[in-house]
Parts: sequence; structure tokens; C-alpha cells
Amino acid sequence: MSATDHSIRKGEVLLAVDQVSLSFGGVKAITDVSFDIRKGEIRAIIGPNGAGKTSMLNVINGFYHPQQGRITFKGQTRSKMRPSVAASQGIARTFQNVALFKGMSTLDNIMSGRTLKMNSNFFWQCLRHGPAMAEEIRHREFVEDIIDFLEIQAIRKVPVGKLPYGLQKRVELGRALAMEPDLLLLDEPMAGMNLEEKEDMSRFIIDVNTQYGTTIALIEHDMGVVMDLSDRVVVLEYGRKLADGTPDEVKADQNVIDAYLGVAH
Amino acid sequence: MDILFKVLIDPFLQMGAMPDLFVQTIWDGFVTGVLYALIALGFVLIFKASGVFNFAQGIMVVFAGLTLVGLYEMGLPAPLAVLVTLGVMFVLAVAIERVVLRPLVNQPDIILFMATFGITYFLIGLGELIFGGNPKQMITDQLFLPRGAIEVKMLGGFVQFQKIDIAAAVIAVVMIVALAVFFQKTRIGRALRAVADSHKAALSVGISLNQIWVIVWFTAGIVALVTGIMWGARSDVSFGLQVIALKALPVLILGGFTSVPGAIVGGLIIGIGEKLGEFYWGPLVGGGIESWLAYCIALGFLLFRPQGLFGDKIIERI
Amino acid sequence: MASSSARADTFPKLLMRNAVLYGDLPALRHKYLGIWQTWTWAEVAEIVRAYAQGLHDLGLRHGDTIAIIGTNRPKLYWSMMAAQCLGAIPVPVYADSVAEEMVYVLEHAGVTMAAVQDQEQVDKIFSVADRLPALKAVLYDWGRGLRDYEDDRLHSIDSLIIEGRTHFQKDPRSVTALNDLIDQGKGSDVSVILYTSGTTGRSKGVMLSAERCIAAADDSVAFDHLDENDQVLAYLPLAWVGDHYMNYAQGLVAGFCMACPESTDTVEQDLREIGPSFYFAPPRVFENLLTRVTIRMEDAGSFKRWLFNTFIGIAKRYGEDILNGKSVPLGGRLLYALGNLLVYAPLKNVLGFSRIRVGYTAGEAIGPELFSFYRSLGMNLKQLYGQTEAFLYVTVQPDGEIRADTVGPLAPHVEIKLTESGEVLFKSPGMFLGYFKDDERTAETLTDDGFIKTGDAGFFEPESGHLKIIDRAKDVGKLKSGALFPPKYVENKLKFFPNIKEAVLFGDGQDYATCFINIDLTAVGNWAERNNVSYASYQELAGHPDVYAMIADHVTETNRSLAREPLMAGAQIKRFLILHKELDADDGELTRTQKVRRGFIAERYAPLIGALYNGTELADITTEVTFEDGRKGSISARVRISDCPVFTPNIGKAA
Amino acid sequence: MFYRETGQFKTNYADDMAVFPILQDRLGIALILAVAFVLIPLTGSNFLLSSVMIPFLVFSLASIGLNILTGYTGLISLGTGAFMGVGAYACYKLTTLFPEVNIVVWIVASGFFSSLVGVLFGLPSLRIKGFYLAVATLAAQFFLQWCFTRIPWLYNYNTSGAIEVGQRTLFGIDVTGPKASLEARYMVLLTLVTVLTWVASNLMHGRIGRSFMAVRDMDIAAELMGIDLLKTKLLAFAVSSFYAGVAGAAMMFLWYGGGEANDAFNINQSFLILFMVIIGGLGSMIGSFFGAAFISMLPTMLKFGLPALGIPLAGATAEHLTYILVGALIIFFLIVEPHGLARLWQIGKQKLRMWPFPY
Repeated sequence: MSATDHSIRKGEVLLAVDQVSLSFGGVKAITDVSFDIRKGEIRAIIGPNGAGKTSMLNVINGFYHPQQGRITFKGQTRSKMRPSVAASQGIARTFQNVALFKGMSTLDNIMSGRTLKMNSNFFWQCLRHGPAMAEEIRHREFVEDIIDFLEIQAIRKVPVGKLPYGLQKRVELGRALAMEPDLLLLDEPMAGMNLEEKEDMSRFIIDVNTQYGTTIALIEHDMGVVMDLSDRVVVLEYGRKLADGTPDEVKADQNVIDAYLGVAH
Repeated sequence: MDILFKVLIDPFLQMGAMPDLFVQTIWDGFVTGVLYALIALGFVLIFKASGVFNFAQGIMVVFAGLTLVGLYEMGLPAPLAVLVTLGVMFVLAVAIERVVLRPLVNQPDIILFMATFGITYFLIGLGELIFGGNPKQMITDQLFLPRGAIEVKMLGGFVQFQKIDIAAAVIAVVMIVALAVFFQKTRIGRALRAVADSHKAALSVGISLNQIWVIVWFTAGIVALVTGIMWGARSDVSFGLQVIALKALPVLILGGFTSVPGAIVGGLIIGIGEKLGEFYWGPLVGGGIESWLAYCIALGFLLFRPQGLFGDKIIERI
Repeated sequence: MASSSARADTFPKLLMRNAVLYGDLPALRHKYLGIWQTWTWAEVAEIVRAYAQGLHDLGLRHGDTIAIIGTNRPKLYWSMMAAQCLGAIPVPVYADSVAEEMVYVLEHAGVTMAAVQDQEQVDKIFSVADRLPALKAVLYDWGRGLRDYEDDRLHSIDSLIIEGRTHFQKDPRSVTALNDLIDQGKGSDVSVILYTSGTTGRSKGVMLSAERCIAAADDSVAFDHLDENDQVLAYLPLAWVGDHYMNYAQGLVAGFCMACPESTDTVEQDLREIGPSFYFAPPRVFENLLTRVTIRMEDAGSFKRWLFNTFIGIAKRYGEDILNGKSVPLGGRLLYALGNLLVYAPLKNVLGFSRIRVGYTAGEAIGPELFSFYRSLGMNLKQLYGQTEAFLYVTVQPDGEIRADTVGPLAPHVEIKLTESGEVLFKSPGMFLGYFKDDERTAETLTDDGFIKTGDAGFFEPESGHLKIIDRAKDVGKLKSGALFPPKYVENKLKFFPNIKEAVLFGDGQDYATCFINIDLTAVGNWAERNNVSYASYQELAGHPDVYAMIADHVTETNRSLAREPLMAGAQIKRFLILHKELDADDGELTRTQKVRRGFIAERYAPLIGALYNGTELADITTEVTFEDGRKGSISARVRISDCPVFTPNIGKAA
Repeated sequence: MFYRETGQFKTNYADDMAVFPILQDRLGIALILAVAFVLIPLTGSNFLLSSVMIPFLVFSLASIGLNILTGYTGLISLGTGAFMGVGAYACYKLTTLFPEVNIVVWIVASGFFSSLVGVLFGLPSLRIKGFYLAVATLAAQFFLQWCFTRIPWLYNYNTSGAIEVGQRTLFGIDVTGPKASLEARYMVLLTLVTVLTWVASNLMHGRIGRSFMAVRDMDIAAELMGIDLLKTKLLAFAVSSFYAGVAGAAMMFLWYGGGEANDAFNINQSFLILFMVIIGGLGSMIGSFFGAAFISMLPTMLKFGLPALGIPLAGATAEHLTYILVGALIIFFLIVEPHGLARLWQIGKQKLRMWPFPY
């Protein structure tokens, strides 16, 4: 990892989004939105459907390239970057509709999250001995910790395609954690879960935040969950920023009530 | 320096020097292009309607031609032979729908793709088994197709237009127009287009997918027959044609898998492009570049427009 | 360590002995982080000593009690060992008991420390901490979620072990000091307190002394020829005598390896991986297993089913005889060998039983079919009769003398007397010192000549000298007619039907016997699926007429068999009903060891019992229930009552 | 049924991550190797070696190559034949330029040349997906095929325009050329295949294999996890073509013993190998072998099998029938098990492990 990420201490700004605008062939997805994410916090991005939440994440981890605006991550400012670069910079994410590697086992999925950290050369990879095996084992140990942490021992070697949705989401979280990210983006981590699963997931998110001190930015529809989990909330609507602040401030904000909470389920 | 001259300048000097030859080459390319386009058309029809990348299209061309000639040789009068051949193509369409498509519905594309390979092999074997492996003469006269050529004096030379080529071009045009009408005007045609968009839509039109597949494959079969006749008339009918049929693939890339106009334009570009390339640049490297030029043109093209000429831009979402 | 090589009379001494004798052999395994982490006896000894030092520094002293709460995990076993090193007394507690239940035990035992598994248990403890004034420290094994707990009583077991090690390095004298502590340990001191989940009333703390535990374990280890090469899977509740005896005590005595499963929902897989050579499971486990085997086989292809049934049949015919070394026709042997290749061996492999040399079951009576099924596969499954107060063994079946309907002859060095009322009294090497802080009940339990009252009624079968247990002595009642009424005996017969999970018999002092039935959701549910009987809930399924019909058949069958035994013929069941809910420990209807609390149930369902005797067809009942998440609620239902034919003794036809 | 997994527990990750964690599987592999290395060469008839085993092994190698690209990385290629050709010609040039170097070395080395070519034609794979890519690889097929015939230097300007396999020895034994015994060629080939299979399986079980499959299953996610798509895809092309190249060289030098490139490395060859991979099972090592066995032996079986069954066939008819049957069988298999023979094998194995239970 780069030296910069240690220079940022808890509470300081880890990532700043500055007047970002994004559009697809004329259709505006995000209009001149700015907000920041502080090291060590849980930051929620909420808003009605089509508010541009997911697009925002895609911009942050470099999958979409905004037409205007800048993004400052760990002190480095840029208008766009390649996703793989974002990843190597320490940004990991999960997806709205699970994007696991269906053909692989839980273990391999999470292991693949370690790819960036593995570097044994091709030759040894061919032999699967010496350094390659040593490395493989080292990272297996790391991954096993995550498996233990997420309590998915029982499905370690099950192909993820066979898993129920709730577990898949958990595995995906595990895969993201395996990257030891500085910033973890969660796109509706609890979508389509039942109450119990939601409770588990929230517990995991909090534990991740406390245990690994990972900064988390999450999109979530379930207001209750958001308000419990997050330190600060930014509200988007039609691609514009509507409000930004602590859960209570946001709850109190009239615009928000009109636009969102009013019609919340 | 000399190389650069040979590659970049000399060919054009030649074109200028003998415009008649140039026109001739263009014309040849044009006709080949038309035939490419016809094969490509078969692909597009099927891909649009059933999402199947029908590798067997090339073979269907050969098979149709072969059947026609074969039947004639067995003593059927030409017109009847044509009808019977159409019948055969229909049976083929039904068979494919029953035996291949229906059981494989909802399988990944690659699987269906492979299945059409199976069909290819099957047809080759069958065709040769029934009609023998050796090349045949297309029964041009019996089908009242013109022979000989018209020589036109122009640009200080003679340009030769084979009548059959003209006929081919004309028929191809007629064919395409007919298809266009079929798609725009008829109920089935509309259904077919609906399928291209979404299968549910098709059902709403009140035609079962299976029927649609049969129709589409049959249509493709007709196109194949016509192509077979034309091509057969120009060279002869044999399975050697199948490799040429592969030329339809670069055409598809240029035109996009789902666009009929694309197929036509693509066909012409490829046809003319490779003829020019062969005639003017080929000699520099010992000729025979026809065999791959088309692909490289397509490849180069892809790098700049992955979705093809008429395909629409792909926005990846997550 | 001169003293430890002398005859070891405490567990710590045994540990040190093993560290010398079997230093490099595995002592403990734990499926953790995906592989079987393994510790040799030497390593365990080192860890435990360091841990003990750590505990000592925390102020754990001789005679203190320390609660052990959690599933079978090495660090919890080490906690027991470490505590015992200091002469402190481990008190294992059932991990699944809710805070209120737990606090009674912790309070009564006056624990000064608790070694627990994880956040869940820590939360439980702290939720009742105010009632535990003596509580000095809570030690946890698995730290997830505990990071930001600010309670200075909270320590991780790992940190303690490390502190212990550093302490040793800092002053070497502490090493010898600890050695002395261990050597000073007296075998006569209390070594552990096991709280019996009282079938009646509050649970009692059974005090066991090390020397007696070890004496008992010595006998059984010799009895079954267990040695350091054996391996067991420790999956039974820590607080239950079974685990403490079978795994902990025997393990230390024989020096065999104890393997801890990865998690409760991977036990089966872990069992299969480890392939234990010594195995204990209550009949219930074998029962569920067989049910699942049958269910799974029903989904198999017709050929496979045929193959399976055929060879199981052959096994039934020859299997047990072969196992008991009786003479079997060559043809039989060959068929059995073939069957072993095609069915038995693979089946045992899938179940993880391939390597079992000695297997035991106890706790309740086991169905004859069930019992002989496993034995016929060539698995040396035996029965024993025991009690926490006896530190388990009272009677046990030696190889070659295996019976489904007895619990075997006396275990080594055990004496038994039967009172005229038929109650079983015994003296055994492992017998307890008394109930902790409860001399009164200790006195009740002991006879003047030092025998222990089991409270079970039984009799010795003259020809074999095997003991047969009928029932809890006080439960054995009489009908108005004066006929013997042994509820458990009948209930067991009922429970041998896969479809019946629980049965509760009533009739003491009545005209006739009646009973409540709990259907087995797995078995009956599967049956419903196959006969496409649709149901939304247990309640609906239980009320289904077809189910009633099916259960009625079972009851009739039971009556028929009862009629064949003159002594029991009176206890046939005239009327029964299927309960609308499953009996549940959370509702206090079962004990933590899943034994029915007859008295409690009788009060709770009084209206139903009334209905059973006043001849009505339908009865309404409302009961309070506790849901998974601890919320309380109440469900009411209308329950149907069904009659059954009874038979005249000895003749199998309807009266 | 034959599996006795009880008591097979792993106490360290190396064992747990072994390619064959189950004892019975290891025994099985050992048995197969013993048969292949000892029994067959000792007892096998010339027919078995020349018309069954050697072709089978060559195609297995090629299938593994294509499987790495198509099965593991999800990139369809129709140019395998050509890449094999590159291997063959590279080997030819190398061994004629440096005859003193051992032929086996060159056979392996030639793989690297087709790797290079493979990477070159793999470049478009970043922008092109699916069938478009397939067509792009056709460009490679035809262009290279053209080179083979139009660049005399490749075949040392000899008149036949064909590759001529010279006499080469290994440990003093002829392994190529007319005098080389079938056994010798077989053993060399078998050793090559064994080693390269081992290597391939190692690769696929490690970081590289995982990133390949990641790209295959969900390329976007893979990219967002820091897997560089281009690098990964090119690597896949390189490895895949390497195997194809070695297969091609082996084909020419250990099987055909020389011949016309356009017959051996034409488009049909590419298709054939694609069949093997699909029929065998995408993304499965053992599948590659199944597929190779099935497709490569089928014609032979028909040619010699049908007459044996008393169905007399003229050579031509036999060929036609073969075509029909191959076509029909391909369709049949796709319908029965789209995931190929490997899946069937997997299911069977699972059943054996769970025996007597159905699942």
C-alpha cells in the first residue's frame, strides 16, 4: 500500500467528491455533487430510485468517468481513474445485485480478493511449490480469518452459485474485505434480505468498521438500518445532493422529509 | 522507402493508369460482396430471431445447391427440383427446430453455437452420402439463368460484365426487397422483429417461438438456396464453398449481427475491399491474401467500433 | 516432575504425565480456520501451565469456582485443566441455557471467574453480573465484537496465556511454584462440579473428586482397551457428565486425542473427517440419523433402494451374530462380506463411523431395531447405565454380551442393591462426594450404608444377570386396577416409531392409561410430502386426520406388544392425542437434556388430560410459548382425542 | 462406493489445497499413470499406439490449451489449428537451424513462439467479446495458414512445401524421423503431456487460474478488484497458445512425421479442438482428455468398429457416415449434458462418494 494512507488519521477526510457531474448521452445521472468521507466512519448514501446512488459509487471506484468534477482520495486528486487502479489504491466494493464469480467456491471467491496482494512469479505458479505455495498458504490464512469472522465456515467449499442470496451477499462482503480496503463501498448490502439476515449483516458491517477500522460508504434503502448504522448520511435526489449530515440532522431536514422519508416504506 | 512506395503509392498509380481494370475489379468485388451479403443475411435472420449464431449457414448454402443439382441429376425437371429442394429446406428447418433448438432452449449461446457445428458436420456427411463428394455443375440453363458476358467499352478499355453476375446482383436485390417487405408488412414478419427485441413480445403477437424458429430457419434456407444457385453458377457446387461461406463472418462483424442493412453494406465493403487488396496489393506478398484480408479488415474495424457498423453502443451497467 | 510419574491422582498430574509419556502425540485437535489445528500433549501441558499462571495472577485460588461456558473448544478444556492446576473447581454450564437459568447455577456455585466462548456468552454474564458479587473476571475465547467492551474484568484467554509465559520468563521461581501447586493437588479434593439438569426442581451441583473420577476412568479405559492411539470427537455439552467422562477424564487417563468440531452446524462433516475410534451418542442422535438415512434412501433410484434393502436384510440376519462372534453359515458370511463392500462400509463411511472401535449409547432406552441396525452394520455399539452421581458407569455391556433391552451387567468395581420396591442402589468407584452446598439432598440420596439411590426402578434378568431399567422409581405408579403403570417404559416403546418424537403417558391412579404424542416433523413431514398431504405448520400437520390414523396404528401396535408382557399389560393406552405444539426446553417442558418434565406438563396441559378421561372428542387449550428470539407469546388450539383398542394379556386380539 | 474418506482430515493448508485431496483419487491417478507408462508401451499393439494413443495425447494437449482460453477465461478461439501450426513450423525451423540441440527441447521451446503470436492476436480481446472475438481469431487462422504456404522460408524452400521431420535422438534412441519406434515417440509424447498437464493444473489452481475464472465469470467485478483485464486475457492467450504450439510441434514430429501444413492446421482442426473442449467440458482439465479421447477416437472406432459389427463400408461412405455421426453425437451430447463429459464424470464421482445415498 502507498504510504499516504497511514498519513490520514481517523476522522480526517479520506475521500472527497468535488462537484462531480456525470451523464450518459445527454441523460444526467449526477449533477455537481460534492461530499466527503472521513477515515473510520460509516457513511450512508440514500435517495429514491434513480437518484444516482449507484452511479456515484461507480464514479468513486473509477468505473464511470465523470464529465466534470474531481475526486480526492488519500490526498491524490484526479478527475478519473481506471477501476483496477482504484482497487490497488484501496477502494473495494460490493454490488447491488451480487456479482460473485459463480463458477468458483466461496473460498476461491474470497481468495481472488487477495490477487492484488499476491506476486509470486509465473515460474513458481507453474510448479505450485516454494514461494507460490507459501504465498498461497499465507493468503489462505488471511482468508480463513475472514471466513471465521463472517461465520461462513460451513459453506467454505460450496460453489457460490448454489448458495442462498443472503449468504452470497455475505461472501461478497468477504471478498471485498479480503482486499484490505481503506474504503469499502457497499451497494445495498441488505437488499432482499429478511429481518434476521439484515440484523446479521448490520452486525457484520459494524464489526468490520470497529475490528478492521475500515471506512465504509453504503447505499441502503431500509431507513431504519441506515439511521442505526451510519455516522453521517448524504441524501441524493435526481442526481443532486439534497442534504448531508448526521442521521438526526437528515431526519429533521424538511427537503428530505418531503422527498424521501415522507414516502418511505 | 521503396517498400512504402510499393504499398502506399504504386497501387493507386496503377488504378489511375488502367481505370477499366479498376472498374472491373470493383465490379468483381461488388458481385462477390453481394453473395457474401446474401450468406450474411441468412446469419442475421437467424441471429435476430433466435439468438443463435448459425455456423451452419454456409453449409446450408452448399447443401441447398447440392440438393437441387442432385435432384435434377436424378431426373426431376428443374422447376420441380427447385420446389422439392424448397421442401427439403423446410423439412430441415423443422428438424432443426425439433431436434436441436427446442431441447437446447435457454442454453448459453456458446452451446447453441456448437450445436450448429454439429448441424454443419451432419449436413456435410448427409450431402456427400446422398449426392457424392465430387463437385457438380450448377444447372444454369435449366433455371433460365443467362450465360456469357457483356463487354462494355469504357475508360479506354473493356470492362466485362458476366450476365450471371448481373442476374445475381438483380436477384439479390429483389430478394432483399422481398425480405424487407416481409418484415415490414406481414404479421409474421412483425412477430419476427418482435422476437428480436423480446420473446414475450413475440408471444403477445400470438405466434409460438417454435413456429417462429421454423419460419426463420426456413427463410434462411430459401436465402441459402438462392445463394447456392448463384454461387454454384459462378464456380461450381461443392463443399469447398463452405470455407468461402466463412467470409460471411467478417461481413457480420462489419455490419453487426443483427442489422440487415449492415449485412449488405458489410458484404459489399468486404467483397470490394478484398478484391482490390488482392489485385493491387496481393502481388507484393505473393498473392492469395484474399483468404485473410477480409478478416483483417474486419478486425481492424472492430478495434474502433466493437459494436459494428449499425449496432448501437454498449453501455455496461452494474 | 518426580511426583507426576508416580501414580497421578489429579487431572493436572495426568496432564504432566502424558506430556512426558506421549509428548509428541496429538492431545487436542480443533477444526479452526479450515484445518485441524493440532496440539501435542507436550504443547497442551505448556499452554495449560502458562494459562494457570495467568489465572493465578488474576487471583484464582484453591477452592475457587470458575464457570466454563461454551461449545467444545480447546481453550475451554484448557480452562478446566488450568483451573484444576490451581486446585480451583471448574463448573461447566450449558451454553444454550438462557441468562436466568444460567444465573442460578453461577450464583449457587459462587463463581469468581467465568471462561466463555464468545460475545454472546459474555453478554449473558454481564447481563446478570449484578447478581454475581464474587465475579472477578470473565475470560473469552473468540473475540469478535468484544473489541470496544470497556469492562476491566474482561480478558482474552490468549492474552492470559501470554502473560503467564512472560511471568515464567520474568521469574523462573514461579515455574517451580506452579509445579508445587500441581503436585500439592490432592486427589480427594473436589475436581469438578457438574450441575445435573434436574428432571425435577432446581438442578444440583454434583461434586466429584479427582481420584474417584480417575479411578472410574481407569476401569472403563481398561474395560474397552482405550489407548493413546484412539481419537474421539468432543461434541457433547461440556456441562454434561458424558462429555466430562468420555472425553475429558478418559482422554487424560488413556492419553487419546480429543477433536473439537468447527462449529455446531459442521459436526456431521467434522465427524466424517475425523473418523473417531471411540464414539458416544444418546439414542436420540442415532435415531435422527437412522431417520435421515431412511429418508435419503427413499430418494435413491429403485436399484439402489433394492440393493440397500436387500443387504440391510442380510445384515439383520447375520450381522449381529458375526459381530458377537457366533457361528454363521459360510454363505451368510460371504453375503455379509459382499454387503459390506457394497453397502455397510460405504454407509459407515458416509456417516463417519468407519473407524469406530467402541461406541456407546445411554441416557434413555434405545429401540431394539435402531440398536441392532447399527450393530448389524458391524459397528460395536453398546449400552451402559449410569448417572452423574456415579460419574457415569453403573452397569455396562462387555463385548459379546450386547442386548438392546438391557443395560448390561455391573461395571467393574460397582456394587448394586435393589430395594423391595425395585429401586436401584449402587456404590461405584467414581461416586460423588455430595451435592454442592446442599447436604440435605445429599443425605436424601445416600443410604446409611453409603449407597446411592438412583431413583430408577429396575430388575436383574435372572438368566443373563443384566440389569433392566423400567422407569424412574417414583414415576412407576399403579392404575386403579392395581396394575403396574411404568410410563417411561411405554413411552419408549412408542418413541421407537420414527414418526413419534415424544410421548408423555398419564394414568397413575386412573382407570386406564392415556398419552400425549409429539410427532417427528422430519419423518412425518417427509411422509406428508410423499403422500402430498399439504400443511402450513406443525400444528396443522399434527391435527391431520391421516396423521392421527397413522399414530393410532402405532399406539395399537404398542398395546399389542404390551399385552404380551404380563407385568406391563395393564398399562395399555386407551386414548391419546397429538399435541398441537412441540414440547420445548425453552418452555420448560423438557430439560436441557431433552427429558420430559412430566409433572410440569401435567399442570400446563391439565385441560387436555381432563379431556382424555372425560371421554370428549375435542378439547381446547391455550399455552404460553417462548419464540426463538426469546419473545413470549401464546398459542391456542383445539385438539382431537382418539381412542385405541386394548388387548387382553398374552393373546394378541382386540378385547 | 470405493471412497473411504472417513478419517482423511487435513492438519495443514498444503494438504487441504492439494489438487487431489482424497487418497482414493491419488491412487486412481497413480494407477492410470502406471498403465500409461508401463502397461501400454509393453503390451500395446502398433495400432493402439499409432492410431489411438498418440493422436489422443496430441489432441489432449491442444484441448488443454484451448480449454485454458475458452473454458477457464471464457474467450472463444477458432484459431487453435493455426497456433498449433506456428508451433510446428517454429520447431521445424529451430531444429534445422540448430540440429545439435535436442529435439524435445525444441518441441517445448516452439510453444513460446506460438505464445508470442497468440498474444499478438489476443490483443483485440480487450475490446471485443464473444462471437466477435471468435471471428477475430479466424483472422489469425487464415492469415497464419496463408503464411505457412506463402512464406517459403518457413519450410526451408523445399519443393514439397511440407515440413520434413529429420532423424533426432534422445539418450541415443531415435524419437523422430522414419526410424523412430512408435514406443519411443509415444513415451516422449506421454511424458510431455503428463508434465504439461501437471503444470496447467497447477496454474489453474493458483492465483492465475483464479483471475482467469474471475474474468470469465464476471469481468467487471474482476476489474473492480484490481485484476487487469488486458494482462489477464493476454496471459490466457499466451498460455493457451503455448500448449497449442507444443501440441502442433508434437503432432508434426511425433505423430505425422512431417507433412503439408494446410491439412494439419486448417480451420477444421480448430473446430475439431473446440468440439473436444465443449464435449469434454469447459473449464475442466480432465474434460480436455475426455473430449480429446471422444473426438479423436470416434472416427477410428467407426472406421474399424462398424465393419467389425458386420457393416461393410466403402472408404468414402465410411467417411460420410463418420461426418454424420460426429455431427449427430455432438448435438446429442450438447442436449444430454451441455456441461460436457466432465460434468457427467463429476456427478458420477459425487455419487460414488455419497454411496449408498443418492446425494
